[in-house]
Amino acid sequence: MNLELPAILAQTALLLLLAPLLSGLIKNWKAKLQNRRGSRIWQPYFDLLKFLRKDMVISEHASWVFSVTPYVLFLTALSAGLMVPMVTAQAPMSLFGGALALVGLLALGRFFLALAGLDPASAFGGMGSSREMTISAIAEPAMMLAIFTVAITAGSTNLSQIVLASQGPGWKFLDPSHAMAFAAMFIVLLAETGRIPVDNPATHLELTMIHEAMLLEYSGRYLALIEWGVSIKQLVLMALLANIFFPVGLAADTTTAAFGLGLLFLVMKLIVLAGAVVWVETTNAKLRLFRVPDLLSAAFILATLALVSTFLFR
Amino acid sequence: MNLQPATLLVASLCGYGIGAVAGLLFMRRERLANALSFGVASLSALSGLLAALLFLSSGAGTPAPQFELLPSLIPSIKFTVRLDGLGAFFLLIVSMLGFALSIYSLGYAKGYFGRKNVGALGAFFNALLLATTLMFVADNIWLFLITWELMALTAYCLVSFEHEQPETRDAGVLYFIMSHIDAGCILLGFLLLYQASGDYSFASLHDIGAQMSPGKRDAAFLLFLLGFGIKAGIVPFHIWLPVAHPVAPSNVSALMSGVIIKTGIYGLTRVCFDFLGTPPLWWGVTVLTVGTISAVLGVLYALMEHDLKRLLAYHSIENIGIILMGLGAALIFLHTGHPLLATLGLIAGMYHTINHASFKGLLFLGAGAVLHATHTRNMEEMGGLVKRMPQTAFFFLVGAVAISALPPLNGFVSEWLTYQALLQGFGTTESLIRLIFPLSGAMLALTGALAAACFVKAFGITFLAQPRSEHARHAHEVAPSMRFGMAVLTVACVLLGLFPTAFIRLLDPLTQQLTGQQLSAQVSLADGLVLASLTEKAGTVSTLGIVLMFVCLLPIPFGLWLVFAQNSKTRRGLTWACGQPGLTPQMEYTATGFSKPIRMIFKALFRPRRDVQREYDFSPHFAKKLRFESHVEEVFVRRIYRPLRILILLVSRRIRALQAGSIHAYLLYIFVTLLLLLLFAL
Amino acid sequence: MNPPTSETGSQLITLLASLMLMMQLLLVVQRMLVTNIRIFALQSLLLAAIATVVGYVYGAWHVYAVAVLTLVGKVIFLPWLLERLVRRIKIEQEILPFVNMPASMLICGALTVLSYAVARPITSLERVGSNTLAVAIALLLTGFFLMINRRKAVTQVLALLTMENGVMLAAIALTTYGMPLVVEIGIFFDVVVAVMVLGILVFRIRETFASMDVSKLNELKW
Amino acid sequence: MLLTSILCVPFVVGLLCLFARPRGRVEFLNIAGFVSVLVLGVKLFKTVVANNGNAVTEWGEFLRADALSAWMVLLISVVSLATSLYAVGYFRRDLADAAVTERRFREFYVLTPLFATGMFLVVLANNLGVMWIAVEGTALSSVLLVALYNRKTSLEAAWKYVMLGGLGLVLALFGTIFTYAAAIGKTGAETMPSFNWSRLCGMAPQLDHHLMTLAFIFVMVGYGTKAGLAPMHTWLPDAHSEAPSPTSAMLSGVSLKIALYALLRFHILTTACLGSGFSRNLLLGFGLFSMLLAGPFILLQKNLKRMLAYSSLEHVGLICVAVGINAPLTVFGALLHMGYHALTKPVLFFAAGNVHQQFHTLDFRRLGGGLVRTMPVTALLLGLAAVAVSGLPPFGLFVSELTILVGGFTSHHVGVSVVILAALIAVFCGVLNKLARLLLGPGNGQYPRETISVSNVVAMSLPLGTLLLFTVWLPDSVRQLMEQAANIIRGMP
Repeated sequence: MNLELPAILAQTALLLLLAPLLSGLIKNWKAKLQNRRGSRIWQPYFDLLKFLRKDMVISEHASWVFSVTPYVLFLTALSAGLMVPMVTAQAPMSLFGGALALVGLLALGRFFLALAGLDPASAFGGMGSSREMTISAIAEPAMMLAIFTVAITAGSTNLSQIVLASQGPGWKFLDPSHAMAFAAMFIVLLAETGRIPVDNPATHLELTMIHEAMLLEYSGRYLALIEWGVSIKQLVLMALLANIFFPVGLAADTTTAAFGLGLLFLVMKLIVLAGAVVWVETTNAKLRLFRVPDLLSAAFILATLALVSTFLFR
Repeated sequence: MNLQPATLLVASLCGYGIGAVAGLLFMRRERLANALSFGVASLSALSGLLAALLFLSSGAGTPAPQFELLPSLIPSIKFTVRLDGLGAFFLLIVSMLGFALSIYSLGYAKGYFGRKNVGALGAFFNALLLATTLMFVADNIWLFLITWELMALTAYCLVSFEHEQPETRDAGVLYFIMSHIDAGCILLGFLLLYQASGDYSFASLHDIGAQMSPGKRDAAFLLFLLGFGIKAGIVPFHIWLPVAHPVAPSNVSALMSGVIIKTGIYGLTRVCFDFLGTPPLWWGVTVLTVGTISAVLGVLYALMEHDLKRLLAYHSIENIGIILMGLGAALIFLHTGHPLLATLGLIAGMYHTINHASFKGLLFLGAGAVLHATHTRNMEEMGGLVKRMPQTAFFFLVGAVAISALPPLNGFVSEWLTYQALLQGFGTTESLIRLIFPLSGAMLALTGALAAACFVKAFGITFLAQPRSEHARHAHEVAPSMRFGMAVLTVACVLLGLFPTAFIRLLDPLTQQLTGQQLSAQVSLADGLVLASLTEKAGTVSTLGIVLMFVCLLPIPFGLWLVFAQNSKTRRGLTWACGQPGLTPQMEYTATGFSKPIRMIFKALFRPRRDVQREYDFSPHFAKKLRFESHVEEVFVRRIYRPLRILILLVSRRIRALQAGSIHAYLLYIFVTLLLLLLFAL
Repeated sequence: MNPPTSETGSQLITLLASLMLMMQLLLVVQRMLVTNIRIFALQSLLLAAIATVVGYVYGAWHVYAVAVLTLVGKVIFLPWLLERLVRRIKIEQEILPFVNMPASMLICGALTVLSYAVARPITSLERVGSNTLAVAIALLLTGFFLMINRRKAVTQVLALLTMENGVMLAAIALTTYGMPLVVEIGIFFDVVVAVMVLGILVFRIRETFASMDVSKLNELKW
Repeated sequence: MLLTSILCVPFVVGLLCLFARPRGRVEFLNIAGFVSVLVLGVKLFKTVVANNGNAVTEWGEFLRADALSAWMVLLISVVSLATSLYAVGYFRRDLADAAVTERRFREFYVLTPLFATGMFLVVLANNLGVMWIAVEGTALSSVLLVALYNRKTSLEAAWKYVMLGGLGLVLALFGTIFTYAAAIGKTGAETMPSFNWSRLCGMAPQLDHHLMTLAFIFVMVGYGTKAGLAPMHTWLPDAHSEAPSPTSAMLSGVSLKIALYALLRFHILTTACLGSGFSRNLLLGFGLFSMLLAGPFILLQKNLKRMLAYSSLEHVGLICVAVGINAPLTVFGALLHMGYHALTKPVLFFAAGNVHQQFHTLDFRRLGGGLVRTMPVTALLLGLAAVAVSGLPPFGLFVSELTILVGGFTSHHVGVSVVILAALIAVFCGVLNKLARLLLGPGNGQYPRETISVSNVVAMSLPLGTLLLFTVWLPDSVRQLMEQAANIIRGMP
């Protein structure tokens, strides 16, 4: 039983604090690349604080589902984050669930968010829910296959076990199957975090918005909670991608030095990934909704190839 | 008092019998008939539930109670009943659901007062439960087949209960025809087994496959797969299911989807794991493939529905597919000689079976409550019910979360086990066939995600937003007994979700009987808090742990409120409607609209037919009226069943022309027959 | 115990039997109803003659009874009955049969050949005449054909009766002594009653349908 | 005197009915007569069983009853009794509706006992010639019953019935004579050979093989016509649908089986003589063909009683196939099936009679649906009987059909069994499709609610009750009787 309270607290704090920073970083870099000055990378913290202090307006048609959703979204993202190895190889809550539970928890959050989109009887919300559920549905098999590829190599679905296995003998750094799986996962990451070319996080145009459409009726502290939850989810997914495909620098023991090193590595990996995301977002245009499946099926094919090559090269 | 499982079982069976008779006797006094038949049914179900729990919890070593229900009156027909692990597990399912449904029905049947024969409803309901229960504990081919047919017969009567609607009559006919075909296949399968054993008792059939020639064994397997598969609603033999389940009274729909289609799973498990011996590889591969296809197609077609009960019926196909994936994997592992993994697959399948019974039962009851309140099954006419029937909405939501395989409820646990079985299967064989495991796993993921999408639609369109019709606007919460029935199943969903290790201990007698393994010790970590897949290393999950995490993390948002949001106020306001006054229900997203992206993505499969009619007033740019229709017809109906039906009718018509009324032709037939025979004898 | 005249008797019987077959062929080509009935009477008379010959040659007394019954029933009573019927319903001629005359003759020829082929292995069992059995089978088959080919109810009845003649011929040819008397009488009465019943039906059909064409009876189908 | 009295009672009843005056007395005479015949039949069955399967003979072996005959006697008497019970209510209503005249009414009550007498004689006569005469007698007595209503269609049906039946009987007579001839000279002395079945059976191996082969072909086609085996069955749906319902019940319930019985006697003889499966295979082939042919006709059927007639075709076919397979279980199952079917089919025809009297049509389309609403009692009984006739539990036909299938499988007639099952399923689908739409539905409000007489309900529920009783409880003695009968059919006395 590795339920060590300090580790849990530390990772919770890390998730809570790092997530807005990551969002800010991406926004800032994106602006820079687009020749804008952009907001400060700390801006998301201020946004959250402001949202928290604001009064709330809740639609008269909304029900308790609308009010429950922010909590669900926030808690699922946070719990999922506790299952992912971030600084240490042994994630604090990895016993409570691995990759499958993580996917399940994120799906639970999405489920409620989609319901909340429908709840206030607005046409936009329903549109967002419909699109969000569709895209996640077709992204899910690709994600699962990519995870399976890694899980099969490691013989476990437990994320810590996967990371630990990667530090053992017989682990090939970035073997072909992992490379393809990584590519698939990256596409899924773009879809899951609502990034261009799948979704545009900065738009409020009804024809294009997906994720934002569901949040349209939220305000005040609920919106804060949701924004925070969403950014935690983004952090979790990126950490997942970073750590299971590039399992270097994770703290294996409990010394402060190892922790520091681990944190450093994590931040570096996240910066690289964020850079990649920003690069993709800047160089691509948003796809039409019905072109998205093509992209995601490409991810699926990549993941399948990854799997087949696992079979071939072992 | 020392209660024995056998005694309780007999009490339960007698109870159903009494309930059926009571329903018939007091047909004229419907209140009495209702109270008596469903009341007795709930008590009987409770007794059956106790019997199953007592037996299952007594451990794997307990000998299965066996006794003659009735003296044998016709030679070779024995009414031997045996409560073994597998039977007891399914007895648990039928009794659990029976209990919840009977209580629910007490309120639901009131809707029929003065309109329909409630006594007959109660009688058939009891008879169906009796036949099903008896079928699960039958220990002899004859008793099995008799109860199997009786089950189909009583289920037919219940499906046709609201026979005033033509669609109900058609659905009943289709259902009964398909059940008769499946009974025929099963009968043939059993005859093949009997040929080898020469005895009707199930005990003599144990591992009989070893004594059969491979050809006969394969034939028997295919016949059973077909027969039980039709009953279970596997693709492409599922066409009756989305037709028959919705038209039945909702309590019956719940029973049909929850238990009756599971009889197919029961039969397949019984036959494949108990009778047919070590399977060849292709059996498992077939079952796994069939399961995968059923799961994906089931959920895809479910998404296209806006009839709430039809939607749920299609989900039954999906879930049967998921169950079969577990069983198919188990069969493959039996072939490759991995009994532990086989047991894991079996547990996954069985777990999903009871899970599906609980959440699908719950969802159908919820749909029944909605139907009761709004008098429509069309989701496009619902909406806003969460405010009018809050408890029903809550129960339905729990069911929706469970069926979408979301943690921490039970659907997640069984799908997790299925994933684990599939993933570990990859290492069991070196052949290319092992790719099937991760690929079906991916399809399972697709299924799960589509199911989530579908239930966002089902719950969102039905319960949330504004009412879309007068019916929905005047809906009201249903009777307490109905809510209690739903609550029972909700509790079951939650318990099965949170305490998987405890439940798997109940499966020990079953796995011991079928694969000779017991996994309860191996899958349980940290005093049962954590569920492991065989080893801790291979993967762990703890639904209870996740809930605990939620609880522990919940102070964070509340802490934030305390710190930052003390002075912020909440008020109600209008939903943003682009600045236009008056948000009308017509602006809401519809069920059809919700599923449109999926429909477009899988256009090749669905072949949606659109029919748009516009009426213009003066300008071609301003339509006065717009009528939009969209139909999706199943590919199997379009490509197989309809052509088949046309062909049969055509051939029949040709044959019929032989007998067109001319006595000369008739004489000629005899003449030709005689001549042929004479020539033959020459 | 065979009397010395058995050889002659046998020849006589063969002759009479072949005459019966000729009558049958005449029936096939003849379309006048009354003539048909008379041909049938003649055929029955030949049967009665055969029975008499057998009775005489083999000294089997009860075969005389058969002869008498045939004479009374089939030569006199039934033709009378049928003729009366035909006159009462005022129909004299058969309308076109399904198969025309030459083809009918061909078919009857083929059927006769078939009969001989069928009867070949068992000719040794014949007690009287030679190939009488083949004639009997031929009578049966051609009668059957006649029944199929004709549209009028009365002709169908006649055809049935000729088939019955064939059966009786077979009975005499195969068994020398005919069957036990009880059976003979029973069969005879059955036939008579059958024709009376048929007569009643024909009459009712004529009343209801204003026609005796049975090919118009095709309301009931499938 | 037992056999004689079984023959005499219905005969005398028939004659008395010619003269009995008030209608009530005629009805009473019929019922009383058949009740006493039933009692006698049970007595006969007990005697035969007590005799350990040995035949009871009277009049110097002229009348002979072995287990098979006793079983048939039971069937005839039960169905006749049910018919006479049902006929009371049926004809009273017909008379009230002026659908029949007083004369026709009497005709029915005279001819029915005679019809029954003929059938009793068929099964009790030892002499094959007499058996033929009796079969012809049943045909003649039933023709007038078929034509009772004197409608255009009933005349047509009667004509087809009598012509095809008569033709069949001529062929059967031919075969009978051949059988007789086959025995000549085989017993040594050149004397009159015995025409008794029991004697022929005793010397079967010495009979002339060629003649027996020919004989069986003629008998097969001849009695097969009368038994309604395809493709000689064409008269069957016509006659069954046009006859008054009580007569339809008799025709379908027992008359077909009586012809089959005659066929079986020859089958036993032929098998004993040839020692090969010749007759068996013929039975098998005709049976299978009948079963398969019934499906398409039922599927597209428009008329309730015709549908029931085709169902009879299927069941007769099944019995033939079961006998043709010739395994102990299948023959036992065939006999069981005969019994169960005889108890079921009349109920269906009675129900159809009720429907016809209510709506004056049997056309499914004109009837519409909703019988459960418009005629609840009839609908219930019709539904139950339909369940039974479809071979569903809890009724006995399920048991008998399954017994036959098990027998077929264990005697390596797997292919045949599969075809049987397929045919059964096809027919089931057709019947279900029609009856579900007839019985269920909102109903047609323009007709008055059904009035159903007590005798009617009794006549319909009594056979069903008996069926249910004998499904769950088959007394040992009955089983013994059937096993003995099965042994007779399989040529192992």
